[in-house]
Amino acid sequence: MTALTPITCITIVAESVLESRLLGDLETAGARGWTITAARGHGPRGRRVSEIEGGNIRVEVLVSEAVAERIWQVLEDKYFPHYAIAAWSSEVGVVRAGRYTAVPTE
Amino acid sequence: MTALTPITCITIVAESVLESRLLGDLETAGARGWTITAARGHGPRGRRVSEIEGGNIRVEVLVSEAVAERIWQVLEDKYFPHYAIAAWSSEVGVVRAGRYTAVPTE
Amino acid sequence: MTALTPITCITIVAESVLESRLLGDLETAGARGWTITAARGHGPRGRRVSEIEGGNIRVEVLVSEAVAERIWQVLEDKYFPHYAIAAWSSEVGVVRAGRYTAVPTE
Amino acid sequence: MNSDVITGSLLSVPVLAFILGVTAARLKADLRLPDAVYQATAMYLLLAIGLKGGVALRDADPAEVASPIVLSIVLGLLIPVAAFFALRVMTRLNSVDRGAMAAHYGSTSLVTFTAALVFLDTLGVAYEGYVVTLLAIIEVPGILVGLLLAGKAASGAKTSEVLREVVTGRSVLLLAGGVVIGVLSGPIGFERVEPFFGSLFTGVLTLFLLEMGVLTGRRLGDLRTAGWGVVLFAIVFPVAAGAVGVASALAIGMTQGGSMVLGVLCASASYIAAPAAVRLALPSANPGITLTTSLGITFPFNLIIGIPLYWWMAQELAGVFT
Amino acid sequence: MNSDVITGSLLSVPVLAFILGVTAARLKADLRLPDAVYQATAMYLLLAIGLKGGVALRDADPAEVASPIVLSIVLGLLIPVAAFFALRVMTRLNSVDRGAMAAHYGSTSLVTFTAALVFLDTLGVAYEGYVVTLLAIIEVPGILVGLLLAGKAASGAKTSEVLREVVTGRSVLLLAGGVVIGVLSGPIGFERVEPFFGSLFTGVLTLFLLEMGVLTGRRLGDLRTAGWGVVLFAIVFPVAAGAVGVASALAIGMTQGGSMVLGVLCASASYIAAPAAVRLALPSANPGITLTTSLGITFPFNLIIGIPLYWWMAQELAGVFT
Amino acid sequence: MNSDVITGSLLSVPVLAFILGVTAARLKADLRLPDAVYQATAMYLLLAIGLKGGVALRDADPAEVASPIVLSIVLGLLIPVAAFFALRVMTRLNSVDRGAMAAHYGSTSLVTFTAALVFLDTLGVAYEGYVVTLLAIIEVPGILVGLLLAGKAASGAKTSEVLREVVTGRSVLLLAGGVVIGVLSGPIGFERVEPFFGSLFTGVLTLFLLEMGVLTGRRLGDLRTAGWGVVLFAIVFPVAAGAVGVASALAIGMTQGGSMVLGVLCASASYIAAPAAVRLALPSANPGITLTTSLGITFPFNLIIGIPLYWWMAQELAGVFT
Ligand SMILES: Nc1ncnc2c1ncn2[C@@H]1O[C@H](COP(=O)(O)O)[C@@H](O)[C@H]1O
Ligand SMILES: Nc1ncnc2c1ncn2[C@@H]1O[C@H](COP(=O)(O)O)[C@@H](O)[C@H]1O
Ligand SMILES: Nc1ncnc2c1ncn2[C@@H]1O[C@H](COP(=O)(O)O)[C@@H](O)[C@H]1O
Ligand code: NA
Ligand code: NA
Ligand code: NA
Repeated sequence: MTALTPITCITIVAESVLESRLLGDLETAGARGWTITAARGHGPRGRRVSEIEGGNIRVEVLVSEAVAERIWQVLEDKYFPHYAIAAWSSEVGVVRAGRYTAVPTE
Repeated sequence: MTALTPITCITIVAESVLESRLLGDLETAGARGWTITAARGHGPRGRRVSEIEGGNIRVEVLVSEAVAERIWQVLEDKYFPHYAIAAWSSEVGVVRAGRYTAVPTE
Repeated sequence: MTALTPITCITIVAESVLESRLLGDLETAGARGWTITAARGHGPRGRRVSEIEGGNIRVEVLVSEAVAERIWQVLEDKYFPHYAIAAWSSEVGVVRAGRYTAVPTE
Repeated sequence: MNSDVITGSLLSVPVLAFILGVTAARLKADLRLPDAVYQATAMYLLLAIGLKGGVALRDADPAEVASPIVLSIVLGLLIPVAAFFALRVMTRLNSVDRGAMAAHYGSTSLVTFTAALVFLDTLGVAYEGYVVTLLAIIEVPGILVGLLLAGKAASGAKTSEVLREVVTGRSVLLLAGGVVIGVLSGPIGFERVEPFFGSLFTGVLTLFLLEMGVLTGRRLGDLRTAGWGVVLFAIVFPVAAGAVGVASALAIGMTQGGSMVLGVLCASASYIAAPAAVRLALPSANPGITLTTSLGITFPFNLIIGIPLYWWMAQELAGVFT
Repeated sequence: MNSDVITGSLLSVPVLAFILGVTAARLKADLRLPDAVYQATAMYLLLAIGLKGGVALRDADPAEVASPIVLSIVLGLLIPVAAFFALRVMTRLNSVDRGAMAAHYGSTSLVTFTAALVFLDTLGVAYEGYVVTLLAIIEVPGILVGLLLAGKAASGAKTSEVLREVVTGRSVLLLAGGVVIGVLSGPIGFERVEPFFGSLFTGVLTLFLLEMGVLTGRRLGDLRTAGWGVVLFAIVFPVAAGAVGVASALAIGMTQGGSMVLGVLCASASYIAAPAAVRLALPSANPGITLTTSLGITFPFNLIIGIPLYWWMAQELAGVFT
Repeated sequence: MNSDVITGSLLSVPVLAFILGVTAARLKADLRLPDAVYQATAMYLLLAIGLKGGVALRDADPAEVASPIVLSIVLGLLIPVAAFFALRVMTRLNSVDRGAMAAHYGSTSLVTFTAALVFLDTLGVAYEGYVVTLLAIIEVPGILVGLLLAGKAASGAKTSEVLREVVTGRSVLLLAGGVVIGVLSGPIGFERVEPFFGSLFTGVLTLFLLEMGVLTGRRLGDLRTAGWGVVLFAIVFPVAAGAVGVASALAIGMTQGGSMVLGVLCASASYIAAPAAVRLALPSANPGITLTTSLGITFPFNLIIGIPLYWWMAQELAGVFT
């Protein structure tokens, strides 16, 4: 039976103009990898400039609890007040957890 | 420590011809936003008309429990019997839960 | 109140050259369906050949616990040692669980 | 029938690309265009056909256009009814599936139409410029009649909703929009975009047919499951509808070229607009059957055999009506 | 103003495609190009304009080019300042929103510029080949001045970071790269790619304007919320800036055609580079207002009325400066 | 070597676009085509080359074609073996990495081949139409030999599976399909699609090379890690293989143009078919090394220096063989 280690997966949906800034901030917060898909969407805040620039990006980032905490912090400080963003967190299981967690999770 | 509020995320994979109907029904059920990505897939039901029309859409919708219940209801009534659809629900955590829940989650 | 059956959702992000092999292995492991989206990403292992061939694929596959176990096994045996791959598992709820579980889940 | 004509059609680059696509699909190789490019190619073809049709329509005498338009509406209403009842005789399909089929065969196929124009252009045969208008007209009623014939479509979308989707759908808007633009800008305006919308046309069609070939090839495997009656219908009905189209067009005085084109409009089955509309309105219809026949049988049949056949009909029948 | 000129512009295929796009958007129909194709089309237009400009620039006398370049920089710095203060008088927008607007109106619109060249080509009017260089130059300073005028942009990206993004952004690199390639390869090198980058140009622009029409059409619904002052600004300011551009270009001895083009550069508002930069640097600015005015009002105004208007200005004012 | 020839090649629009792409990548700017458009562009190039080759092949004497085909198979089998052993001497790579490299250098590069044809067309030099057939032939064996040389590829895909993927892969099918279509439809059939598959060719190649430039530019940063032996190999080996190709082609009586093309086929390294096949079959090979050398060194070397060099060789050596 494969033993899965619990780890946090944060999903962030953001205007695509933010891509390079957001990825930079994720890296600074300690994320060691991410997966991006192109998305579009609708939210309570309504229309945005991204309609012209190519929609939203949907970023999934698997991180330790400590890094997750830092990511939420930076989202609250720099993104939520200004930008069209949705973000949610879920607990998932992985093998080789060390690949995703730069600083050990204890 | 950021406090995350638990909320329901329903993921629906459907033939892309259904897009406008499905989004209309999600809105009626009380969803205030959604995120769409283009997808393709394979399932037990097999080939569908969407092969010509552009594959599947994958819709993620964050909603309160009450709205989730209504969405499942409409899926069972109007979609599952007829269309190639897969849907699943998971518990995720968000900040600013009010953005996603039109009627408070009491 | 719709009764949801718990089921496992494994998400696999892999180089797109692996697509046909990976889907074949998922099928052999007992998966009856999957959903694919195009993705790109960054990880600790770094640059890969897929940059030329069209990025990553992100595969979601809903399966019974037994099949999930077999999928993890094949990932550990044939993929993790050699290829740029990330994979995680989460518990989700579905109706009509029988559609996703070829062999009953008991 | 002149054998040069058949060879010329069969060995044209677009038709050969179609056959390449079918072959690739049978080898399980992936020659599909990326979806975004496929969509853009379809938009290009619609707009280009509309534009050229509009430029030609500009010079047409309104009186001359009236009777072909009326004829197209009549045929667009009658052909699905004929298909619905022919299927009752030839197959054991239930009424929902027969309605779905009627919607497909009552509507028409842009690409078959396009290939017919390329065929006539290659032969240097003249035809009325306003045939594009007929394409736009004949596309819609067949779908509606088919849906109505299928009767109560439990839990599908409402017919009015579907009508709206079809009429404001891409195909109709781009075709009709192209026609209006062509009429307004005229030959001098068109000249500036001719290198794009004119010269490239056959080449873009080649790419499109490569893709259609792959889709057709994938459907071929489903033929076994369709049943012989359905397969027979997919060949016999187009020939009959094509003959009716050719003959009635000649009868109202259209040219041989134009009559052949109307024949093609009647003979060809929709595999883009109709499937989407039917899927929404008649979810219980089996797309396996309708797509396999329209895309897997009727489309290649018309492309390879039908087009020269309807042209032969037009030439032979022309004597009868003059 | 010669009415033929207006009709010729209004009834050109690209402008009519724009109107088709607006109409489709109002009917809630989806005529957008797939995103990948839209991006590729924009890259094509930028590279093609750059190439043609470079080939023309190759033969230009460096001395002759100097004063138009200086003039463009001066106008690129002054126009956003003028816009910022005009908005203070005409509207009740706060200074962040006014800075955002200044960045949009200080920069320029590739597609309006392109449509102006197509307009002149159709009339057979000559203009300086190096106007493309002016396009690349005028695109950047307006955005920076706008951001600076907005003042402290709390928690947005740093201005230097934004500057880097604009200067190494697609538009500037493709335009400038195209110009360099055109200069190096010259007319003989260009000849081999002319069927692609030359002949197809107006056709590709037609597709692009169809898409812009849809985007514009979607914005039209937001006009009500914008306020009358803003709407008025979006028409009056471009005309004034266009007149200044035309007059000053004539004053330094540019041709009538070239002066009209500089007028268009001044009059048009950015809806690609500026929105992205502003979004990053001034997150609290309301994109509803800036995009609605630049894309929903100024763009169609320039495309349909402005272009013939600035050409008329160039002809009328030419007498004054000679 | 005539300096005009070098300048003409270096300053051609496609090569300059490649350099623009490299520059953009070094500036960390994003000039990549959207993926869907890139894929479609590659499909277009393959089909267009196949078509033109097929039309030319139609008139070729079968006897005349036989010996070049045999020569290509022989070279396709020998070159990877030579590469494998040259790498043992020049580098410290393990046998799996050497097998991977052998597969890349044994196969060939469509775009380099294409650029060579454009180079010859610009000079007005004739070459055998069937060289495209040689391209399709030489693409496959090199990959297989490379995989076999690497020996036991623990836990990778089976060689037979990989062979199937390569043979029914896009490149081979589109090239071969294009050739067959070209042969069947002939010059008259091709004429109707010439504006698309012929005139646009160099322009589309320009866009494609812009993209390749970006990919190459990103690889340049990895050069440091590759080691000097590998870098040297990536330049010396192509020149040697190119010389062998040119000389042997002249020896069997091919034209100077055709011999230069065969030299290019031998000299160029695959960066599309081979990487995918190697990734599947030899997962433990380091794609950093193989892609960096084939795409980052050999490709630009051939594009800018190699092509005129092999042409010079063909002219110089022609005297020896006549
Ligand atoms: N309830 C929701 N469920 C899923 N995605 C959402 C939801 N609300 C917003 N989004 C996503 O977040 C983006 C920004 O939302 P907004 O800031 O409200 O415009 C939208 O375009 C959606 O993609
Ligand atoms: N077990 C599964 N896991 C993930 N996605 C699935 C699964 N089964 C079906 N799907 C998705 O649902 C779509 C419709 O399934 P079906 O109705 O069986 O054709 C497929 O195209 C897949 O994208
Ligand atoms: N921490 C992570 N979170 C999300 N996705 C990841 C993460 N690490 C790697 N990935 C994905 O897995 C792919 C392969 O990773 P790698 O093998 O490290 O190159 C990357 O391209 C990403 O799409
Ligand atoms: Na029909
Ligand atoms: Na301006
Ligand atoms: Na080689």
